[in-house]
Amino acid sequence: MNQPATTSSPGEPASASYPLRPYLLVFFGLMGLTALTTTVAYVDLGFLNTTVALAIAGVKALLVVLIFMHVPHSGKIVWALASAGLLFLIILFLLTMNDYVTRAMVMGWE
Amino acid sequence: MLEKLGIFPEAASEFADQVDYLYFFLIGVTIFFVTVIVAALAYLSVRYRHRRSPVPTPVHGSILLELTWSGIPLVIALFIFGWGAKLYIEHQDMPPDGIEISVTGKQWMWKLQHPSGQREINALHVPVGVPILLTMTSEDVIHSFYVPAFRFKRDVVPGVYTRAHFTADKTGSFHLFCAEYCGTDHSVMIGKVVVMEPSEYEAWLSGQPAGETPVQAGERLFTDLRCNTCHAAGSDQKGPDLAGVFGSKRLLVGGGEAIADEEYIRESILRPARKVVFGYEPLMPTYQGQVNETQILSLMAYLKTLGGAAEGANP
Amino acid sequence: MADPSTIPLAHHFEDQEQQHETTAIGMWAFLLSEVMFFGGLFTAYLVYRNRYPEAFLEASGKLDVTLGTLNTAVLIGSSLTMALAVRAAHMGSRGGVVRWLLATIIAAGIFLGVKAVEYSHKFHDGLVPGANYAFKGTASADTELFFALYFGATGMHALHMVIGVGLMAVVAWRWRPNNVVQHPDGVEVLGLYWHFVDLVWIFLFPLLYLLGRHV
Amino acid sequence: MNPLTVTAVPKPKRNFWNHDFSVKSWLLTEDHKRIGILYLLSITLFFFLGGVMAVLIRLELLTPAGDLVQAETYNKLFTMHGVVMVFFFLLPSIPAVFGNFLLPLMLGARDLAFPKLNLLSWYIYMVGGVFTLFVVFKGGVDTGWTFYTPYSSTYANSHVIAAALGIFITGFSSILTGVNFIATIHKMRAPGLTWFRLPLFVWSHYATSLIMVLGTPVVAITIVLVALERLFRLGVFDPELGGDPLLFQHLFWFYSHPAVYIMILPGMGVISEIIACFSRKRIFGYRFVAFSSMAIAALGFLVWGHHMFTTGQSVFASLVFSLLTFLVAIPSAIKVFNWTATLYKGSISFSTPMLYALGFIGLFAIGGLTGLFLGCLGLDIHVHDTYFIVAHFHYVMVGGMVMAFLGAIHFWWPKMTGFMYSEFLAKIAAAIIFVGFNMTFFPQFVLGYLGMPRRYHVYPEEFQVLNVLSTAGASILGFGFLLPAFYLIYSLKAGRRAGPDPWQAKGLEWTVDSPPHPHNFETVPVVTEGAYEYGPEEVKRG
Repeated sequence: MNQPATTSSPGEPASASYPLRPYLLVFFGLMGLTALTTTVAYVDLGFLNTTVALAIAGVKALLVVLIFMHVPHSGKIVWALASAGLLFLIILFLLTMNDYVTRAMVMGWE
Repeated sequence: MLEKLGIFPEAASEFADQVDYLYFFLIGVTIFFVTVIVAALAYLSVRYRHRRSPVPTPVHGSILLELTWSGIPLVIALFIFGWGAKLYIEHQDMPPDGIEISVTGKQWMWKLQHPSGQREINALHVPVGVPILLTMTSEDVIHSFYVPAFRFKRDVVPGVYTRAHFTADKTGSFHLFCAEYCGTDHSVMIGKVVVMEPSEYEAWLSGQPAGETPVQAGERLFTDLRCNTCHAAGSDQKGPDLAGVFGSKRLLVGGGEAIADEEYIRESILRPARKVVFGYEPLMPTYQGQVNETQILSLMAYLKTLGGAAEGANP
Repeated sequence: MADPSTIPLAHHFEDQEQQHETTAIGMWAFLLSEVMFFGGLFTAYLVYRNRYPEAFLEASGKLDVTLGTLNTAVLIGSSLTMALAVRAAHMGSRGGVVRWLLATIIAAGIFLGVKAVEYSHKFHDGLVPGANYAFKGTASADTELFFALYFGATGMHALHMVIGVGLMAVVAWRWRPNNVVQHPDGVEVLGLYWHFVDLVWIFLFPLLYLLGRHV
Repeated sequence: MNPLTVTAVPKPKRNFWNHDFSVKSWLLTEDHKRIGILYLLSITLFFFLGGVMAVLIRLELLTPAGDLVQAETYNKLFTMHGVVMVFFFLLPSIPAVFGNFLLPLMLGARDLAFPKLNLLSWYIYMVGGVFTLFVVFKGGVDTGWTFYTPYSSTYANSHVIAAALGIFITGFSSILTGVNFIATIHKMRAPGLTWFRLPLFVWSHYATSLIMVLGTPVVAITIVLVALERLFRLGVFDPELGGDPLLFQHLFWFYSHPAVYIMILPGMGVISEIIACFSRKRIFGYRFVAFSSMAIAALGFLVWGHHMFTTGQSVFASLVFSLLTFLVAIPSAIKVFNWTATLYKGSISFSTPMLYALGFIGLFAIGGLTGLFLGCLGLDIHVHDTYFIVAHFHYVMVGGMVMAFLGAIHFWWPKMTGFMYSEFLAKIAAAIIFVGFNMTFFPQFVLGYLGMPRRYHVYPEEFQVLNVLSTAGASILGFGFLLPAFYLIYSLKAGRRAGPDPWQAKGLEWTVDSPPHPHNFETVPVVTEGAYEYGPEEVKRG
C-alpha cells in the first residue's frame, strides 16, 4: 500500500499535523457526559431535570460540532450557516409555542 | 347603493359596518399608492423615453428619500394593524348573556341546536338584536362557519370547542357557507341564517316540535350512561360530586389545577385519565366513541344546571 | 497532508483551497436543511409534551434506558471512528480510511441491531401506534402520541443511519488500495453527515428516554 | 448590427448547443447552461398542464350549478392545479432556469459549485414530476394543495400518499439548487467582484437559496408525517388521539409562506436587471434593494400565522403574526419605490422585457397592497378562504412572478439561443396577457368581499356575472400564454442572429458570445466596476 510522501511542513511527522489527542479527549468527554446525563436523570430535581438534560446534550453537541466537525477552522461562512440553523430552529419553536402557550389567555381591550 | 349593483355584500350586523369602514379605508390606501406608482411610472417613462432623452444622466441615491418611503408605509401599516387588531379584540370576549346555540359541523351539513331543544339542519333562526353565543365543534374534519352578511367566520376544529358570537341588527335571510375545504360536497354544505323580529322568533320557536331540550337529554344520558352510579351525591362517591362543577376550580392529582370549562368537561368524558381530581382514583372508563358531540353538549347543558357557580341558566 | 498535486481538482475550481471551502459550505448548507427537517419533529415533540406532560412521562417510562444508553455510547464510538477515518483521509493513508470506515459501519450495525430489538419489544408490548395499540397504565390515548413521535423520530434517524452506512460502503470501496486517488473532501463530507446524525441522537436520547426517570 | 452583408452564413462558433448533439450528452450533462434548458422544457410542460386545469376550473365556474364536471372531479382539478403550479412551476422556474443558466455567467465562473448535484437536482425534480403525473392519470388527489389534516390524513380516499411523495421528492430538488447557489455565490465570484458589485439578480437568488434550504425540509417532514398517519395510523395530527390539526397548519405554513418569497424574490431580481438595462441607469438605492431581499428572506419566516387567524389560534399569537406581517410588507414597498425612481433621468426604451417589468411593478403593487387586507385581523375574518385570497395570490404569483418570468425569457432569449424573437408579436402577446390577467382576477377581489368561498364547485346565482367575466378573462389569458411559445420557437428557425449583447446591457453574461461557449469564459474576467455601469458616454444606439 503505497504511502504517498507527505509534503506537509517538512520535518514534522504526518500525525503531528493531525493530532489524535483531541479526538480521544472528545470521545471520553462524550462518554462521560452520557453517563452523567443518565445518572442525573434518576435524581429528582423537579422541573430542573429537563433543563439539566438539555444542557448536557447541548455541551455534547458543542463538543461534536467544534472538534469532530472542525467548524472553528472552516471559515466564517460555515459558522454563519451553523448558527443560522440554530436561529431558525428557535424561531420555529418560539412562534409555534407562542400560540399554544397563550391559547387560553383571554385578551381584553379596555 | 353598492349592494344593488351586486358588487358589495349586505351588512347585517354592527360588526359588519365596522369591518366595512376598515375595508374602505384600506381600499383608499391601495388606490392612492397604486395611482401614485402607476402615474410615476407613466410620467417618467414618457418624459425620459429614449427619443426625448437619448443620454441618461446618473442620479445619486438619497438616504433621506429611502427613509421617507419606508418610514411612511411603516406608519400607515402600523395604523392599519392597530385598527384591525382593536376591531378583532373587541369582538373576542363573549357578551355576558345571549342565546346559546350549539353548532356541530359534520361532513357536509351544519347541525344547529337551540337552548330550548329545537334542532335545525343547515338553517338558523335567530331574533334580531340579541347576541347569539355559539359553541362550535366538528365531528370529522375542519369546517368553517361563515356568514358573509355578519362578516363572521370561525373554523370548527374536531376535538376543540370554539366559542364565538355575533349580533344581527337587520332582519332577513342571509347566506351560511362552509369556508374551509372539507371534501366532496364542501360547496353544498351551505344554508340560511334567518333573522326575525323577536315576536316572530318566539312564534317560530313554539311552532317547532320542541324536542327534548339539551338539559333533558343530558339528564337522560346522565342515567343511561350510568354516570350517576359514581357521581350522584350519596352514591359511594367513587367519582367527584358534580353539583356546581361548571366553572369551578378543580385540584388535580399530581399538583396543578384546572377550571372546569367546556373543554375540561369534554376531556373528562372522553379521556378521564388526563386530569384526575385530587383525592380520587382514575377509575372512570373512557366514553370515547360511545357519545357523539351533540350528546356531550347535552350532558354539559345538564351539568350547568346542577346548581352551584354557573351563571343564570338561559331561558 | 496527502501530496496536493495528486488530489483531483474539478475543472471549474481555481485551486484546492477554493474547492475545499466550497465543499464545506455546500455540505453545511445541506446540514442546515437537515437541522430544519428534524426541527419539525422536535416542534411536534415540544408542543405535545407541553400539552400532555403526565402521559409523556408515563409513556417514556416504558422505554428501555439501558438499551438507550448503550446505543448512545455505540453511536459516540462510531463518531470517533468516523473522525479517525477523516483524519486518515487527510493523511492520505488508504488503509486507515478503509479500516475506520468499516469500524464505523460495524458500530452503526450494532446501533441498528439494538434499535431492532427495542422495536420488537414495542411490537410485543402492543405499544406501536395503530389499530392494536394497547397501553397498560393510567394515562390512555395521549401516550399513543408519544409513541407516534418516538417511532417517527427514531425511525427517521435510523433511516438516515442506513443512508450513512450505504455512503460509507461506497466511499470505503473507492478508497480501496490501488484504486485511482480519491479526494479527502469526500470522506470529510461523509464525516460531517455522520456527526450530524450523531448530533440528532444526542438530543433524541434525553428527550425520549430520560424523561420521567426521576418520578 | 453587422453592416457587412455576408453571403455565406458564417459557420456558427462552438457553443454549448452544438458541441455535442447526442441525447446522452444532454441527459448526462454537467453544464449549468444545459441543465437550465432542461429545466426550461420541463417547467413549461408543467405550466401548460396546470394551465389546462385552470381553464377547466374557470369553465366549470361559468354556471352556478356544477354541470361541467362532478364535485369530486372539480376538487381534484383545483388540487392538481395548485400542486402542479406551486411545486412544479412557481417554485423552480426562475431559480432553476435562469438561476442555473446565468449565475455562473454573472459571477464570471465556469460552472456552479457542484455540477453533478445540479444534474441530480433536475433528475429528482423529474422523478417527483413523474409521481405527480402518475397521480393525475390515476385519478388525482382531492385535498387541496394545502393537504389540511384531518381531511388529508384520515378522510380523503384519493391518492394522497403518491402526491405527498411527489412533493417530498421535488423538495429535495429545491434544496439541492439552494445549496448549489449558496456555495457558488460565496466562493466562485470572479476576482474584483465584491458583494456590492454583484448584480441584484444574484442578491435575490442568494436570499431565495437561504429560504429554500431553511424552509423546504419542514414541509418535507410534515408531508411525511401525513403519509405515515395514512399508512400506519401514526397519528401525530389525529384529533382522536389528542393530536392537533393546527400543528399541521403551523408546520405547513412555516414553509409555505416563505415559499411564496422563494417564488417572488427571483422575479424581483429579474425586474431589477430589466429596469436597469432599459432605462440605461444604475438601480436607484442599490444597497437598499439588495438588503431588502435579505430582509424579506429573514422576516418571511416570522409571519406564517396570518394563514390561521380564523382557526382558533390564540388571540395573542394572531396579534403577533399580524404585526410581523405588516413589517414584512415594508421591504417589498422599498423595492417598488426604488424601481420607479430608477426611471428618473434615464433613457427608457420599451422593448418587450421592459413592458413586462413595468407590468410587474403595477400588478405587484396591487398584489402586495391587497396583502395588507389579509394581514389585518379585523378584515381577514371576513375575507379568509374567499375569492379575495384567490385574487390576492394570483395577482402576486401571475401578475408578479409569471410576468417576471416572461420578462426574463424575452430578455435572455438572445443570450440563451443566439436568436432574436420578433418584438412586434411579443408586444401583442404582452398586451393580451395583461388584459386577460386583469379581466380574470380583478373581478375575484369583488367576489371575495361578496363572500364567495374558495374551492366551491357550486355557488349562489348572484355571483354568476362576475364569474362569467372572470372566465372570459381566463380564456384571453390562456390564449395570451400560448403566443410566446409559438414565436419564441419560431425565432429559433427564422429569427435573426443576436450578437453577444443585443440590448447593450452591462453584466458579465453579456460579455461572452451568445449562445455562450461550453466553458463560458476563455480567461477568468476581472471585474473593476460595479453592476449597471450605464453611464452618460452612451453612443446613440442603432
